[in-house]
Amino acid sequence: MSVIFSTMSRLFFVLMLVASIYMLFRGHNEPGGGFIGGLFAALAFALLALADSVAAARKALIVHPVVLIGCGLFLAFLSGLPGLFSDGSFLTHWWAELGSTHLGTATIFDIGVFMVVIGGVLALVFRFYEGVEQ
Amino acid sequence: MTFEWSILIALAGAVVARPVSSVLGRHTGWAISLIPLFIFVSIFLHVAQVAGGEVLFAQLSWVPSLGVELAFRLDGFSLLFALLITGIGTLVTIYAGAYFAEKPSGELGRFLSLIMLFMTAMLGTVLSDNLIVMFVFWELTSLASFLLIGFDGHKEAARKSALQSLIVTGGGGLVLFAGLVVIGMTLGTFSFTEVLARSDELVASPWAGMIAVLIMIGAFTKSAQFPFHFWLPNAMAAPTPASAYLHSATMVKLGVFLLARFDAVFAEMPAYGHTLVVVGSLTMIVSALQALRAEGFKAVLAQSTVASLGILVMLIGLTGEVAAVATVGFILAHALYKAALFFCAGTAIHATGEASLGKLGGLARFLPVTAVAAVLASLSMAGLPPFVGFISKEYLFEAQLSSDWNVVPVAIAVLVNAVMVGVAGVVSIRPFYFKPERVSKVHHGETAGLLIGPMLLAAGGILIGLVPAPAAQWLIGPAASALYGQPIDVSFSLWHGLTPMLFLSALVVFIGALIVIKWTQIHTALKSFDHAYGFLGDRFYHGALNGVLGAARISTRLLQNGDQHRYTTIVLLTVIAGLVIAFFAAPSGDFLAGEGDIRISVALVLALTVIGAIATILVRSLIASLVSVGIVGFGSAVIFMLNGAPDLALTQIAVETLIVILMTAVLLRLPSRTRHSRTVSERRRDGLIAGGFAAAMFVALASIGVTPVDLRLSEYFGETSYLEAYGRNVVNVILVDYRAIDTLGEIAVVAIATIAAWGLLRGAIKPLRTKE
Amino acid sequence: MFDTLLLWPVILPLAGAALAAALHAFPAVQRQVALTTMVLTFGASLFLVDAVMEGAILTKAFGGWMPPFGIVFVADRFSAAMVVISSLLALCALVFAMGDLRQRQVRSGFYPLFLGLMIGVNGAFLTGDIFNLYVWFEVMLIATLGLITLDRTRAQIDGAIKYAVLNLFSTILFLMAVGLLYGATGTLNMADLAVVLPQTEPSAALTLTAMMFLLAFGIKAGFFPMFFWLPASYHTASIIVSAVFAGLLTKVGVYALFRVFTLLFEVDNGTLKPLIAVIAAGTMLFGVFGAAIQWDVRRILSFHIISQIGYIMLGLAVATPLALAGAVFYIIHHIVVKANLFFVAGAIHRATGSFDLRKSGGLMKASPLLAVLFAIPALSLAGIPPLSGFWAKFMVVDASFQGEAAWLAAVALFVGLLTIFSMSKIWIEAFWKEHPRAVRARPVPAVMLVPIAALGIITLAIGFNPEPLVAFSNLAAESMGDRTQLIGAFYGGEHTAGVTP
Amino acid sequence: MSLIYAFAVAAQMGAGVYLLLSRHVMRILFGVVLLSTAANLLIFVSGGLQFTAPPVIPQGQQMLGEGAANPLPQALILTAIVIGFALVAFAAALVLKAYQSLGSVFTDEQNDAEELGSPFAKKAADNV
Repeated sequence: MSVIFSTMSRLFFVLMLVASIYMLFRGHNEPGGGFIGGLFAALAFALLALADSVAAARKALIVHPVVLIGCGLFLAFLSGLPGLFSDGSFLTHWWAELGSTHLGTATIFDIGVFMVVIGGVLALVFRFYEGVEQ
Repeated sequence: MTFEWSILIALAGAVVARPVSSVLGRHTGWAISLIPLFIFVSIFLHVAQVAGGEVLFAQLSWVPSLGVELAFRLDGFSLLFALLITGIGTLVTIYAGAYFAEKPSGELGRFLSLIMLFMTAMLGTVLSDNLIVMFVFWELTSLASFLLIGFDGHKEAARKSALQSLIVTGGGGLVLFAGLVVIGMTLGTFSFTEVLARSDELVASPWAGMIAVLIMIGAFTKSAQFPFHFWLPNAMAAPTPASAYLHSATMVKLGVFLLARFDAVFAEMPAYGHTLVVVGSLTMIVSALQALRAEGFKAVLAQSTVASLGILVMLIGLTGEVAAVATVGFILAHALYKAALFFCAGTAIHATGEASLGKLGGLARFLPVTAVAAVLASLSMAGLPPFVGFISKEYLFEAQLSSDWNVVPVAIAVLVNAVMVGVAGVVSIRPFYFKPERVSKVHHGETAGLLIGPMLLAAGGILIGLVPAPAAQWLIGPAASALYGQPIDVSFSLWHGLTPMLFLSALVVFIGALIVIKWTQIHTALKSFDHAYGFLGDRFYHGALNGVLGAARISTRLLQNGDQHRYTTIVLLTVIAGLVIAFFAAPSGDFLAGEGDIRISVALVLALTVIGAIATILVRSLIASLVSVGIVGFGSAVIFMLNGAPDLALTQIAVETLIVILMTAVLLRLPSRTRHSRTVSERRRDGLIAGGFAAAMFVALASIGVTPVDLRLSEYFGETSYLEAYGRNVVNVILVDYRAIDTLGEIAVVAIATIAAWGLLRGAIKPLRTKE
Repeated sequence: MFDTLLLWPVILPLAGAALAAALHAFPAVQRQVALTTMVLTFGASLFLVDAVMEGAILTKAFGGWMPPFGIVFVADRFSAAMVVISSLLALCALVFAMGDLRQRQVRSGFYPLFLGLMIGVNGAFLTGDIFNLYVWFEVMLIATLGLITLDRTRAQIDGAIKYAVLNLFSTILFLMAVGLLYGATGTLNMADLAVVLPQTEPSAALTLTAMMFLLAFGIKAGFFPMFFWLPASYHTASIIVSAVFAGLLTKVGVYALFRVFTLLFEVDNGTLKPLIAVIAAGTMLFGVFGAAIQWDVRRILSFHIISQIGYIMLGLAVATPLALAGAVFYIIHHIVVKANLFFVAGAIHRATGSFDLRKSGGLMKASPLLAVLFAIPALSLAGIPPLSGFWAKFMVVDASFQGEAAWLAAVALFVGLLTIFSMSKIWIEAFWKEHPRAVRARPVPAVMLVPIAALGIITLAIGFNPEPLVAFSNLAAESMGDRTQLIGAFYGGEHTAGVTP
Repeated sequence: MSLIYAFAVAAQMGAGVYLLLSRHVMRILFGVVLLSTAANLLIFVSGGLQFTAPPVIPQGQQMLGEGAANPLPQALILTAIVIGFALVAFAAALVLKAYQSLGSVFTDEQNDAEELGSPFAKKAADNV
């Protein structure tokens, strides 16, 4: 049973990751966004941790969660910098029009949020479930 | 060079003393003494000017925003004090150099540095014209005194006495400070000269009584007046040069200085003078009794110092120009002989290592010059002709007899002065000439440094007594005039004719001689009343201190008792009390919102959340509690969904899930069985508190619905969200654009919280096996 | 770039914290990052003070959205002074940390947490938006909790729980107040609120909201009787952390109170004023009572924070311009002095091996330099003239008398006496008394003495030449009391962002 | 309707406060969770609930139409939810750690902070 569960969880893991990225990018126009997307992704890893082991989930994440948090926060900070040059104001977003969609630094900001949430939630889940073995 | 620089020079002395001592070693005392000597001379150069009726001023800007200027004033009275401070200061530094000869030079350096710091403070206090500046220096004298009393900090007695003097004089200083601030508030100025000029205005103000009381209390603590008299004898824990300087000749006279200064201001307020006479007399009686039963050499001197301060305070309380002359004359005479006697006592104690008078005797063999100086100084103290002490005592009685007081103060003065005569005899004749068998050898003899001070001071006493005219004309006259406010022609002379004063003096000497002879008997007799003396000593101080500390202990024990439940309870009670106060202070009117349509679905979900919330309280199992918390969370997610907030609903669900996941991990590790952590009555009380808080929040929220929300912010967001920020989801646009910095802060919180948790749980979690 | 000045004190620590977290595996680099960040932050804050010195009020809208729609940062003299003093203190703490920080503390995340604290502190000083203020409060709170438990000792864990419970409640109360305020006015920008609130119909909700702000900030600031979390936790943290806490945290609560109750609500409305006066007196008195009986240096100092908060609140209770100026002066003085005393306590611990006065002693002979370095802030705290504490006390006492609150002045002076008592107690026990076990004092690294000396010099400078700071405080209080000036500044340099339709 | 909301929010807060007063750290934590949920709901209610359409600009339109819910409180609550979650998560970690190092889940049995340097202790506690 645990094999099936484990396999299923890996499938869910991939699906949820895809869904999380979808949530992240549609957030500007539909309900969603970096935070919810990040939570979805984190839940994906958490599922892996609960179903398999914390070690496996950490391996799947590749980077250290705290490093991910730091990078995400830094990315969010960076996304605010362009505004200083155009407008003298932090977090004034730059936009580029690609067809009908607008891509801008706001998206980068949201990605930063996304990363912080993944890293943060995973740091918590890993720590809380470390040593809890089935 | 103008006079105000002397303060800075003294301060420079304080700074260099320590380094100099490491170069010059034992000779540091001589070297440093040049600084006060220089100041003495430079101030002395102003004597003629000041005696001519001139008042010198100097002013520098300091804190104009607060009305505090570095203003200084040199008149006859401050000149006399400045000369005493620097003159005796010179002798003290020399004496200290010899006194510390066997100690490490660093210790001497530290001591001299403190002495110079003290001199700075004293000069500043007497020269300041700005009341706040005066207070600055005033507190510095307390601090220097603290440091000097505790100079031998490894001795417990020294530490205790130092603390006591700091508390009493520092506390008095704060009272004085209040008085000064009120003066500034009443007159709009801190300049003493201006206060003096507008004294009628001050006395007429409603604050006048309070100001007088505050200033008197401040001065009484400093000058060791009853009931603050106890700290001064205890201050004798200081090294003797410090005792001679601070606790007899100069610092303790600051209170007198201040009272005398303000005597002119409060001339129109008779109660001021009357209080001084009463307090001064009380102090005299108490300290005279204490002097008779004191044992230590320095202790006897200290008690007599307190008595002298009482005499001075009483003199200030008397009106008339004779009283002014008597005050000034006694300040001068007392400074000369008391400092000399302390020097002699220091030499005797230093030489023998023995501080109790009863164990000293026949020291004249080993310390002949000191013995002579002691006798000379004590003759002046006893008020015998031809010493300056005699003249000042004559003036004292004249001032008393010419005042409108009845016979009681005179009788007190006679008795106290008789005790002073007795003390004078006891401290000079007994240790140096009586019972030669008691001391057979001494550790140290006399050195030049130990002799210069007492000899010069004792000689000064007899010199002024024999040739009083110059001192009267140049020092006492100007000083008394400055006090009195009008020029006084002082006829300071030894022989006034066969006056009542002379008769009183003779009476004093007669009784005093009896006391000298019967000293031991009186001493023993008084000793048997020890328990009664507790009330005259520092029992009052200890009672007050222990009372305050006891109150502090009780209050802290009650408040900060370590029980989180108590903390939360008190905070919540405070919050509820605050909200109740606010509620009753609020304008009356509609505060309950009118009803809208009731949406059944929403109402049902709300009811579910309420049930969930109540369930968290009622269920005992933590898991069940967690589930109930989850119900509330998911319930509010549904509420969000039903009111057009899908983002919120999604987030709330995700967060609630995560919270449940995390808390489950915690619950897995906690003991599953749990007890009631509160007693029944506690739970009942907590229920009331919770109900009170809920009621307050209900009122707040219900009254908010009265006015519809102003939607101009949201309208703007709705209008610009797509056109300027290119987003259709207005909530998300607010999060990443309009209020992106909020979100940045929010992810910072997430980042920091998780980093903190990561560190907190690092490597310490014990493995835990759950059932399959 | 000059008009972006007031962003840097917040976003520099933010970038620094992010980098320090990303460099999780490289402690040495983290230290460089932190030091660089704080040097830059301090530099930026100096420029900021310079820019507002002449009375200009700087504002900066994030994202270019004009107020009241976007979030605006604002710096007047008061906030700029707070930023510069807190950045300086943080820099001092980092220098002190070079001699006192242990490797495992770095591994627990000291640098990101510390920089995170500075984000929150500076953000709270600079923001002009009430909800944004809440966010910075939370940043501060969580960083604080992380820093308390840095060593994970039993006492720290226990202290952190006590800290967390009351402070979480306080922020929730704050959040509720913000929600109610939004409901009543429909706006969050403080200048906009200052415009809207006087025109809003007074209601029970608004009065309750004002009270909730007072209570929520009161818990943060350590008011009587809500200060329990402070003495329960401050003494458990490592000394670098305690020093920064002592200097900054309660002051942020006080700062927020001053802002809210000068800009949004009136103190002078009959109910609040006597209430704040009673709270101020109780805070002074019971704080110093707690201190008077303690034996642990850190506990003595912690309780003194509370009593000093009482002095500062006295300024708000009297609420005259002079009183507010006194409070501003007091806050600045207190940050410098109290943090310094904690640093000295760290040095005493290093030298004698104990924070407990019953177990230390003999420092007078062993380290005269330390005696001098202790004496400066201690005497200043005790209000001994002419050090900075004297002028602070002078201003608030003077203001109390003039504001017809003589009884408050009396309490203040009595508390001053007990302050003298407990400072002399430290002096007597740690310096004069001989060490009970005759242990030789250990040397204190010079790098720990540098910040102590630096802060001591500032104390002396303020003490001997108080006029600049007094004048500055007067002006700061003046512009704090003048709503129109601030409102004008918010709407003066507005400009819309992005593309116009 | 708003009275019902007010009642529900107040009831949640009352329960939260009651739990906050407990001596069991986990129950205190539950209290904090309840209080912050209630606080979010409070913002939601005081931000006005007249309209119930999600504040999303439909395709083809350039502005938010009539009947959309007030977006600002939603954004505020979102921020507050996330912040509240972070704090609660840390607090949970603290509870876990506290149980492991102090050996108790009851605050009246956790006295290490107050005992450190306590003036009431007979013997000064060592600094650990």
